[in-house]
Amino acid sequence: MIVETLTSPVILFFVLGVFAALIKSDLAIPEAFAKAMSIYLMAAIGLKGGIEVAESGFTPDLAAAAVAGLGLSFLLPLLAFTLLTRIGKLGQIDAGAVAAHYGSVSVVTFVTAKEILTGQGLSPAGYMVAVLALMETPAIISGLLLARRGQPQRANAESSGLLHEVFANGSVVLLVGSFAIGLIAGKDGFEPVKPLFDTGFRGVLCLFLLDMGLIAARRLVQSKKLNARLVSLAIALPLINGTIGVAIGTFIGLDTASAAALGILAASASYIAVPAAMRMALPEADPGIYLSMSLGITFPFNIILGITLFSQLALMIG
Amino acid sequence: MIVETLTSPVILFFVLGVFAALIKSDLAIPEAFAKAMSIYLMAAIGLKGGIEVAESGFTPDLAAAAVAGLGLSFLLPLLAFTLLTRIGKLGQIDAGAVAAHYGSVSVVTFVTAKEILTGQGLSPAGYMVAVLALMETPAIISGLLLARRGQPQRANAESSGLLHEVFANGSVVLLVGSFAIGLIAGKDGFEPVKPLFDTGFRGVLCLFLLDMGLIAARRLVQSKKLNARLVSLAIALPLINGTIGVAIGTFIGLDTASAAALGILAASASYIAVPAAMRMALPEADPGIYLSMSLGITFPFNIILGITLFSQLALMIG
Amino acid sequence: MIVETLTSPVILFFVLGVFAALIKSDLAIPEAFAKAMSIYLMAAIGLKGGIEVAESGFTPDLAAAAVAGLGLSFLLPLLAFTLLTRIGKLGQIDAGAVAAHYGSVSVVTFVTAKEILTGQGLSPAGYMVAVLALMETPAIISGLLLARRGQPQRANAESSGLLHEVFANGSVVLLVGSFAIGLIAGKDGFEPVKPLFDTGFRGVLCLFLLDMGLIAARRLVQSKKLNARLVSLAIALPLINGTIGVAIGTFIGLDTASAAALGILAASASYIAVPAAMRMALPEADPGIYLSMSLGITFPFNIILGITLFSQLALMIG
Amino acid sequence: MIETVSRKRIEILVDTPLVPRLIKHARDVDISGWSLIHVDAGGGRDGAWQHDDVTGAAAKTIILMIASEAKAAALVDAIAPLLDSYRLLLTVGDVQVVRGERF
Amino acid sequence: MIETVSRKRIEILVDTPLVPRLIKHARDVDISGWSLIHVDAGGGRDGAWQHDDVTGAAAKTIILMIASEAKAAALVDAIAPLLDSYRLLLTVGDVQVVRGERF
Amino acid sequence: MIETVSRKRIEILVDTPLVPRLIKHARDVDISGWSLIHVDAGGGRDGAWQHDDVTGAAAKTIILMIASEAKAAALVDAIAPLLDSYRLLLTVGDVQVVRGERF
Ligand SMILES: Nc1ncnc2c1ncn2[C@@H]1O[C@H](COP(=O)(O)O)[C@@H](O)[C@H]1O
Ligand SMILES: Nc1ncnc2c1ncn2[C@@H]1O[C@H](COP(=O)(O)O)[C@@H](O)[C@H]1O
Ligand SMILES: Nc1ncnc2c1ncn2[C@@H]1O[C@H](COP(=O)(O)O)[C@@H](O)[C@H]1O
Ligand code: NA
Ligand code: NA
Ligand code: NA
Repeated sequence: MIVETLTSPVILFFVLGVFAALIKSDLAIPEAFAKAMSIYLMAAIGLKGGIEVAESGFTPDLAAAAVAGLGLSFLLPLLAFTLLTRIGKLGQIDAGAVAAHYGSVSVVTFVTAKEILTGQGLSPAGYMVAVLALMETPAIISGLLLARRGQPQRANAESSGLLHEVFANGSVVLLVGSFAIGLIAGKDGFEPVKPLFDTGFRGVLCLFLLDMGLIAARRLVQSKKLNARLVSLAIALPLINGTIGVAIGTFIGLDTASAAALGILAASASYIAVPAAMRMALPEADPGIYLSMSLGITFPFNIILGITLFSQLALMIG
Repeated sequence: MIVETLTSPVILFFVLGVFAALIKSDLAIPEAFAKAMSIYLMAAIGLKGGIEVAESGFTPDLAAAAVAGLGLSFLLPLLAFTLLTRIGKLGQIDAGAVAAHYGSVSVVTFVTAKEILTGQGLSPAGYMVAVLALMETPAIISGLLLARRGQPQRANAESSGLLHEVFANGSVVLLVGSFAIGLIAGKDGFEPVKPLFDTGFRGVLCLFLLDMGLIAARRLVQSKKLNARLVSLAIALPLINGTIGVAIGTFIGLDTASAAALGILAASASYIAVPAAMRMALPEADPGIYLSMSLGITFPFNIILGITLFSQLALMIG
Repeated sequence: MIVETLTSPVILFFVLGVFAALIKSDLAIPEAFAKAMSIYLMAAIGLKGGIEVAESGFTPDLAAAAVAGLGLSFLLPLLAFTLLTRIGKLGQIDAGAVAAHYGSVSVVTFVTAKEILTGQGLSPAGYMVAVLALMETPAIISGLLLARRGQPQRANAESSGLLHEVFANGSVVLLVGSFAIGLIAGKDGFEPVKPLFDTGFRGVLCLFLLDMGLIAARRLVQSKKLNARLVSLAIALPLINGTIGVAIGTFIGLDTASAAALGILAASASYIAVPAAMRMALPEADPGIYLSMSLGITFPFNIILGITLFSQLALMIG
Repeated sequence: MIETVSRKRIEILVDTPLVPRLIKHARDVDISGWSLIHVDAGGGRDGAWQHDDVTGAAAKTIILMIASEAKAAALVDAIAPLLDSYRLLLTVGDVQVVRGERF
Repeated sequence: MIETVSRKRIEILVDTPLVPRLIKHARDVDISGWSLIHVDAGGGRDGAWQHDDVTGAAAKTIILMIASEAKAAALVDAIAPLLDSYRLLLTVGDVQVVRGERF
Repeated sequence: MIETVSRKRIEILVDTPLVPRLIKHARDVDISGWSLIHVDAGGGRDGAWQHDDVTGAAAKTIILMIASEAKAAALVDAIAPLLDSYRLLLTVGDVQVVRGERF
């Protein structure tokens, strides 16, 4: 199965991006295009999730998965924080910031996992897109509470700004909004826009992963903030979080594919929404640490190994 | 019918954009991508119009619609100017600038209308794309004459620069050029490029309207130049112009769908070609007024209500 | 056949771009989008080439074409350099820089030729994509040797930087990488990403050639460095190189379509990889000369006439 | 020559997500306007970086402000404590402007 | 140290559609060159704005010109009447340049 | 008002492919950092140009560096010989910075 995964064009383009960055090629995807692709991918998976839920209806599974996702996003940072301070030797502020990243999720990791799982006949339920959106931001709150614990209360203005960031975050709005559009429009309403959002999807994912490979590997190469402890944690955290996610997903009765998807969500670390929020709310935290860990190590690890591992785990314990 | 319209993904994405801007989400579509989508949409409708005319041939209808469109673009600013000075209390220069916007047209409003009408079995004739191109720039001349009436003649250099702007305007060249390519290539020549320009069309329109919703609502929120009079006129002008357009279209014998389309063209206000021309030719006019009216109010009004209204009107009097 | 070529939408969009630039229209394609299209086109032809070779296997033809391509890229600059100094009256440095451009290739010319040839039932072999990649950079080395001949040896650092530029050049990495992905994934692996990379291909090529028409004609109009001698050479060089290319391709036993493609590669001049390399390695050379010749004259010449000429020649002597 | 007056040209290089914070400080000291210029790439104590839109957190922006000497001084005092934790680069230069009463 | 001379660094912030007009003025006073820098967003008396490429009318650009004191003064005189109607922001600063005879 | 010190603000306008070369020179004279600003278009002795991403060779970039007077002078000396062949535009101005020991 790992061989199958590694020879799919989607993953091969990621590997090409990593390779190009490592040989210091000047290959570059224009930023605006990369951003556009990420918007396209989010709109597309939001729509598809909404349509699937419009077909299947709201089920108890959905509610269970939503609660599990919210809980994971709130609580996983606690574990991460402990490991990051004890083993990683990070200070309170940096550890809180990094922990927030690991509680949140990576949309691209989820999308790639959905593609690979579906290619193996393991299609996660449509509502997992909603779970993805739910898991994006709660970890920001946990991470900040951890980073600021024991410190004098901040001004209200700032924390209201943060709440706004949590709920009005661009990718949350786009995911939830497209999900709602899919729900309202349903399968028939989707038909006319299907050629763009469905047919082109995998090809766009290839080009986007090419760019993510470039960005992740460049970040790793340019990073001056990583040491052996942090590198180990950036691999250990997805392994631990992913195992917890698969276990909980299986325990609450999700189908195998959705349990695998919950595991992959738990294992993934944010590198878009959370870094921006941390830069604003915790400017003292060092972006060199959290971006290098989540984007430079955990993201490639999940794409190349994690997705396969957690789907195998879900098949075993499912 | 209004319910049908409001639940189509195309409109729902527009509403999502408006919503995101109103809750001050940081959702943003990269500019370059938005511009690219507008170029794609113009090339696609130009091509399709040209192919349809290549099929149907040049008919008397086409000539009648072209003359009507030109006339409307030249003359509608007169009415608008009167209302803007009398009721809107604008000065001569600002009123002339705004009037030019309402005589010209919005390509996106037309494209959206074409999609919605076609979805209801009311497909406007292919030549309406040519009418769209014809209506884009004459209003610039009328608006300037109104704004400068009674003032000493300007230097020749400037007015020749303006004529150039009117004829060599990027969107006019692209629309007319793609129309001509469609005419030359015909249905068979179009076949190989059809997947991109036809199949993807509606999906791209969704993403583009998402962006237009963001831009229009942000413009409205940030505007400091609107008052109750101007807001009312930004709704009254499309109602009046659209009714005139539908009436003339029906009177000159266009089919119902094309008469509706002419009404929608008349009702729509430019927010791309004309603002740029006004900024150059009438730098004293306040862009805060004309952009807020045309983009912040008239555009969303037409997308959400106007298109449905004028197509109903065409059905009634047709 | 020239009429067929000139009425295909792909070429008509190029002509539209040239026209818009000549009438000084403000039509503009956002740079990031143009760059994105060029990345898409390279990934798509790389993939397709790789898949075709995966089907057909490595043949002696492939090896012969590769050797011929490499040889042409290394040696054509010698001829060009002689003509550029003798007839073009350029100094050693400028002549070396221009010669490098004519030894290298233009990806867009190749892609357009492939489309046009395929449309006429003359489909070049898949491995020609690999030949394209091989021909991109050797000419840089020849050009530099010619420009620096007789001058004191440069620092090693610089020439190692250049070797890196030659092998890690973005478009080479992307072409070769996508080719390899196509080889590994094969026809079945390609299936899921086919809608994007295959179906959309021609439409994207239209929009890209629209932009290339704008860029090439603007470059020509703004150029202050061209004289009659240089203009003549910018037409003579593709004629000579293309004839040599077709002859060699036929001689080494390539099929007609592939021999035509080799001719078109030889005739085409680089305007992406080589100018950047020359700006770095030969900053004293005047970019006004090499860009105006390769992009302003040779590129449009090949698109509009050269492709047809060399395919006719291949048919005649094939 | 038309009359000009001296004003300060303030340039602040800052991580894009922090821009709104700094603009709030500028408003607090009554600076009348600002303009944002995108920075493509750079390098400093932490090595080189390039802007990528995907993870916007690494993006940097220059905030350009023209202000009177008094307002410029007030702004510098207000943001000096942030220089380290926000990793700002702040420069103040002299320029001549026409119709300086605006600033 | 190599010899440098004093020149003026002129910065004009202007709505993008008006750029060609101002460049014409610069040419009229014989300024040898200019460079355009894109402005992403800003705020002033009329509130905040962001650049969007779709309605380019709201876009703003900085025109940067290096010129001798005399040419700079001539340019300022030429465009001073436009400052209000065009809503320009114009600053002139001092810089040192090498091979100043170009400007 | 908080204490500020004088530093040099160096601006180099250069063809984008040559940026790495100039940054190497800056590092050689121990300048601590730099920032790159994209130039959209311009005009000079050779006529006008616009940036296009397709043939990146015509792209231009501004390298912005803050440095001490001594380092600025060393940099100017180092790159003066390149001014012509590289077609650089180099200006040096004065600015005040807080915590100037960084530069
Ligand atoms: N003091 C200032 N410093 C820098 N930019 C300014 C300043 N005032 C205005 N601007 C810019 O000029 C634009 C128009 O300003 P205004 O004419 O005040 O509406 C603003 O949106 C800013 O981009
Ligand atoms: N006086 C100037 N002020 C600002 N930019 C200039 C000036 N002269 C030249 N430039 C820029 O430098 C580029 C090359 O100039 P040149 O070497 O004169 O062809 C121009 O295209 C402009 O972008
Ligand atoms: N001396 C400098 N001149 C110009 N930009 C600088 C300078 N030092 C730092 N920067 C910019 O500020 C960013 C952060 O610098 P640092 O805080 O040293 O890591 C760098 O990546 C550069 O973009
Ligand atoms: Na996670
Ligand atoms: Na109208
Ligand atoms: Na060649």
